[in-house]
Amino acid sequence: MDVIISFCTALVALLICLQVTVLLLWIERKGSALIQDRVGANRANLFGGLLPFNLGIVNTMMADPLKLLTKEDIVPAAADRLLHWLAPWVAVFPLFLTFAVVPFGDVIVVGGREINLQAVALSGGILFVLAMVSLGVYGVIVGGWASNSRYAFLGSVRGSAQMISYEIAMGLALVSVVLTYGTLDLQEIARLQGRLMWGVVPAWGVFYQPIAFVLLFIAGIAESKRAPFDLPEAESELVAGFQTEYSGSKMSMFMMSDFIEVAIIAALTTTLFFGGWQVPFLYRDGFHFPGGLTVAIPSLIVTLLQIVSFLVKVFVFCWIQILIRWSLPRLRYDQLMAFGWKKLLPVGLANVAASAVLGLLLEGWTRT
Amino acid sequence: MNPYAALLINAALCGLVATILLFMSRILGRRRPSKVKYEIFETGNPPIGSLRGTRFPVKFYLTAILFIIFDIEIVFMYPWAVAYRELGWFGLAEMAAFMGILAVGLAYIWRVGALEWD
Amino acid sequence: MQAPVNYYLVLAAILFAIGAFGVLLRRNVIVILMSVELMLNAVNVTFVALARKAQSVDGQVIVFFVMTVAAAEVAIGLAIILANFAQRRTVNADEIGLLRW
Amino acid sequence: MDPDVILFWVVAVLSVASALTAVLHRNPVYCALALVMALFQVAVMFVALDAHLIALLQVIVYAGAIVVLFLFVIMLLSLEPDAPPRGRYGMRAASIMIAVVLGVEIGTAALISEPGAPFRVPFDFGSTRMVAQSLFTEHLLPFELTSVLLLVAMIGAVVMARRRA
Repeated sequence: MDVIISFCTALVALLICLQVTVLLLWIERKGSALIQDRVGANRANLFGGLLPFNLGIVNTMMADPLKLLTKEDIVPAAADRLLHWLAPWVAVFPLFLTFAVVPFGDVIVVGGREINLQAVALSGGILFVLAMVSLGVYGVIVGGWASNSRYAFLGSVRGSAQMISYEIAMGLALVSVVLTYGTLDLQEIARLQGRLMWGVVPAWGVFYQPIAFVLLFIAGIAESKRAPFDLPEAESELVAGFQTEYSGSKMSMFMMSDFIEVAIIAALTTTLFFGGWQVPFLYRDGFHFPGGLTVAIPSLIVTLLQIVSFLVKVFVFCWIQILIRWSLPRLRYDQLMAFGWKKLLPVGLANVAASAVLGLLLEGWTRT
Repeated sequence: MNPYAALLINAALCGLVATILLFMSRILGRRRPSKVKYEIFETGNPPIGSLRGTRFPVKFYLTAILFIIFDIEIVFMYPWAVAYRELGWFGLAEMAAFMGILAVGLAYIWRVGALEWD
Repeated sequence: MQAPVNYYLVLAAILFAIGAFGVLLRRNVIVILMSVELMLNAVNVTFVALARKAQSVDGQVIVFFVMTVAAAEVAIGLAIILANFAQRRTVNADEIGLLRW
Repeated sequence: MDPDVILFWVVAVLSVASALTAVLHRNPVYCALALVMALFQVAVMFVALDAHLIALLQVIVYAGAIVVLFLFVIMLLSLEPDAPPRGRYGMRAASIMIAVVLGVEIGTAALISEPGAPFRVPFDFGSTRMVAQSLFTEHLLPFELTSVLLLVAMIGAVVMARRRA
């Protein structure tokens, strides 16, 4: 029974991940069209356009992956075949797995059995996320090296240097988050954010760690290798960077890994800084507003509300990332590195030091 | 349930999906081999020489090495961050000394220009 | 966890031996460094296994220091290899020989 | 059979296989990737031995940083696969001998040491808090010395790398 439940939560986590990715594909297409004041993808239709109406979102979501998956798979003759096959798998697998530790709801009780709406209740959740994100480098390095092509190679060297540089800023941001909550468990962190500050403001992480939020978000965008940090695949310079020699489903897997990273960053910011699945003032038995107003809600609806709130927050942050991607120009490589090492790193260190000192001071005050 | 068993189930599931995706084009896509298609893409020119043997600026390597050092520093910070309330000012002083020494290193590499990209 | 700690100690010994074998056999300095990493990891396993056996967390703390040493060693080792390669265009341990250039 | 024992054998086979690949493969890139595999198995061993924090840090430090550096250097130097070893049969035989003797020696030492009865460890054994308490109180001095080591490594690497830059 335990195994079945665990399998189901794992499936849900994976499905959230896949669905968000596919939805992002659509949002990216239509969103970019919105930003650039054009119509965007509107041709995909069933039965050769015989239908009088456009099926819209479903169409794009179906047509794009289908098109990619049915393309010819090409492995260049000069490539290292085994590693060429391995790279997309390595790029996608750890990112899929990251979603397993993100809580998408509270612990619910069904038929006397506690079900944690988090596929893997790992006590070191934050470290797990960091570990999996750091494994993302391998897809880039191995893919570029195995292709044996100059563009791919340049892209992969650039990409991996960029990813590891911004990982430090990410790690520092996470350290300051851990300082605030005193735990590495993501579910625990989400739960702690259900409290209220001064009885009015929800105790979301962003109010405690605004700088860490900005750091994590920027580092995350850099980690996902999208504009303005899309140097590894800069179209105008490197064709497609490390994925130049890939086609069909392998190429789509690299694309997917970018989108999953966008979703991971959104999920991570949501969980760490914006209350995760928490809805302000919503408790297990319903809303308790600060004025004393109480609205009772059945627990099943509460759970649903929490899951929806998590997904909505995730989509908001995905959308912000897409807005950034379509608004800002690409950085130069020296600017990119200087930004990571000379701005984010010192700021991150200072933030850790400041939050540690402040935390201890505040605790001293509250104790006396 | 043991979280690591759950992790194993998850890994199996994710691995399976990733593998299916990987072979999708082999199964669904058609194959029309031609010599040019299997060449390395160099904007239409036939590739000259081999990639193996060309080398890259040492800068990239320096980045990786600095990354390792700071990564280790961050690794030490996590246990401290979890327990820093119990460790109190003493723990903070320890960590401050640790960070201070590494900040000296950062200042040095900054001064020397190891962070400059031209 | 019911598998006896001794099993893990033996496995660590085997890994250590494989690492030592690599150090002795290979001529490529980078691979030699990798083998050293493998040996360090085998030692880490031993530390952790004994920490569990002795029910003391000290063995786990030492792993931190081993990791740090490993990182520092790799950083410096590869820096030397790179500097040497720039001079002599080789990573073969036999041809490097002298540490002076 | 006990799941823990099954886990042990799976990890044992995988780790030895990947360690051998890492040591023996002629292409350094494959060596590095096999090394990552072996280090993952070590992380699994840490989990099995109740070192949960260390296991995650193992992945972050080794797989996420150290082997990446190895791959970087291999790529930056664009190394060809090593030539097949020629001659030096004496050397090769000797290294096999030494390795086997070493393994047997340490292995027997481990085996004949006090048989490891399955211990009940405290519930939070290996938890982050516990490790942190030990690391930042008992092992204060080595911890501070670590920073000096890292500083030296940083400066040393920069000096070495800039020598020819």
